Amino acid sequence: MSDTATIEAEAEQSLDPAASPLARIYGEPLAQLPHDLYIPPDAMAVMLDAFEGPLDLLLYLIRKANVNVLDIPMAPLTEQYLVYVEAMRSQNLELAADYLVMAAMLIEIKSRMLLPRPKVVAGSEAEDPRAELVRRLIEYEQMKLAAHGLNELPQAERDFDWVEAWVEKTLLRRLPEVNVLDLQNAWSAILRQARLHTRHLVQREELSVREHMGLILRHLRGAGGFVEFADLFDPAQGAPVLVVHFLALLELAREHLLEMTQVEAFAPIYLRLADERSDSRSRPDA
Amino acid sequence: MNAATPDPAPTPELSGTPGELKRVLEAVLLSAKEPLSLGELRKVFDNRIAADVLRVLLDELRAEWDARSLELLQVASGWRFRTRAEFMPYLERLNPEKPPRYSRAVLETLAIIAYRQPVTRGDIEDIRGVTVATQVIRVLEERGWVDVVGHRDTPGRPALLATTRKFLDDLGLRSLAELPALEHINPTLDLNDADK
Amino acid sequence: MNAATPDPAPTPELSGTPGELKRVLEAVLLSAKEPLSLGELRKVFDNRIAADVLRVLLDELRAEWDARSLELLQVASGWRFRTRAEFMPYLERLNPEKPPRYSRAVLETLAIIAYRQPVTRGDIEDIRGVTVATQVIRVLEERGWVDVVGHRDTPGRPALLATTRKFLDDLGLRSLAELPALEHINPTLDLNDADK
Repeated sequence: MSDTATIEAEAEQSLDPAASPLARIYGEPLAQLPHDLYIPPDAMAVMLDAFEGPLDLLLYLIRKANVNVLDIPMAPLTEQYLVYVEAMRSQNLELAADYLVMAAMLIEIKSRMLLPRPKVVAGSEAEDPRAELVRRLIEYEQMKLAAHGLNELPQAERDFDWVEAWVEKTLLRRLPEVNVLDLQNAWSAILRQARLHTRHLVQREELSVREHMGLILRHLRGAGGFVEFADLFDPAQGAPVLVVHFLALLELAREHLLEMTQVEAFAPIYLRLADERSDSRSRPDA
Repeated sequence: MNAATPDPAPTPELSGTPGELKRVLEAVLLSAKEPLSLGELRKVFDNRIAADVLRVLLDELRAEWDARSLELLQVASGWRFRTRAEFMPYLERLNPEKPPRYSRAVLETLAIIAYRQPVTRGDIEDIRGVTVATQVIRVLEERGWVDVVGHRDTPGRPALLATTRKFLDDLGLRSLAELPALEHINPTLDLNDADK
Repeated sequence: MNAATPDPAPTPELSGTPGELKRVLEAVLLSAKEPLSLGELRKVFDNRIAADVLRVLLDELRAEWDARSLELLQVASGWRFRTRAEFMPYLERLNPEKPPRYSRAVLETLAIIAYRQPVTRGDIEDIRGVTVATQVIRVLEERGWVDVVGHRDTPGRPALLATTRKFLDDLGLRSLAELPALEHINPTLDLNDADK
């Protein structure tokens, strides 16, 4: 089935496009290709688009003839190939260059096959002159099919879109971070500054007293600015805390931030926020 | 492996259920790079869905996303999905930007309030030797780190400022006593304590 | 007694329920501009969620979206949401300009680079049997699917081309191993067809 008669018979058969199952291999344009050896000039544009190069054209011819790629009938193949190339050459010399190289290769293979096979060393096989051509055809066809396969994969922007919701940066209010070291540095900057102005004496104070001064003021404010002395103290907190708390109370009084009142000895002591005095009308009577 | 889709554009079913139409709206809005106007959204359906129907569908879609990670938003130029603000801190972790810094004025004011509380603005000005802008204190108040705990009984009754519990929490302190002791900063200021 | 200021960035709850964690993942994945790797997703949770836990959550999230307009996909560089192919016709109505359809020359060149990488332009020309136009390779480079990964140590030091991570991402692949298997070319071509 690989003789000249077969390949030409197959080529003849494929004249009828409807009967040719091979046309679909190459997609639409090839179905319209003229199958006789005369190719009208306006069909050339179609053909130039249809083939991706000499290997593609060769594959087409081989497939059209339905021959085993391992047993290519070189004579008819070369002949048909040259007809196509000749037709192309009349249209586009530059493109024909790749095809001409292949033509030369085909003719060379054909002629080598006509020559008597050289004697080979026993045990080794004689190299078929077509071997390299076959290898290239198979590799090319494989890549051609792979290209088709890649094209079938879903492709971003063609077959799907990536999702990207709108992120409004301003929704994120970034707050500066402060750590203890920052405070320390700020404080030492103040100290350096203060030493330049010796008028201001900055010295260490008992922190916890200061803290408790704030606590007492908050407590008073929460209670409407007026509490009984004993309510300020929670014995459960232990003596040191109570002492500091008491010191804070005295300090607040010294700074006129609160007033302590006692009607008579041993009567309850009341504490009042100094700045609440002016609002006393609005405060319910204690 | 995904099936190939050689047929690029099967005619979309336009007599779909409201649910199907909403899925289309969702897909289109989620992949759009810009807000889509009602007119553009109608084009998606070949103008075969009336604008008021579309508006109802959009409202329903918005309601469906109410408890989810994005919100469907109507802005000037149309509709678009936006990441909810509560998820922004997570996104932020992917592309951390340099956090902003407080100015020296803010930090020093904060340090004075922390170490010398309760203090008035006048006290702060005395210590820093410069006027303290209202803005500086407002920054600290808005942060929830500082508030007014009373008023000093002097002319003008100036507000007394102190740090809050949130300030301690945010700085990872249990109490003010855990602030660095001042003598560590400058031992010569308080030799007795430094000798300890 | 904290001052009542709106807290703009609550520290994210990391001991959240799986449902809460999935909402965070969803928000982050829906908003990302690129696929997110497992490592990046862990960063979102301050690395406090183990990778295998995250993988389970991602699988669950993917399942939740099964019947919806998007699908969560794992590609080479990570996870990302994409619209399902069936919604593409609607999306195309908004952007009438068709996405690029590549010529056979481009596709065959791409296939050779994908399956035989790294290759030089000369290698591609050997396989295809024709000169490869510079334009063909530039199309692939501009799409970000192909780039130069080195130079072969032969005269002229030709550039070695390989496919990129974006190529895998855009084709929905996790690795080159997921490329469609190469067809085994049967040397006896189409005997069945011939018999018919």
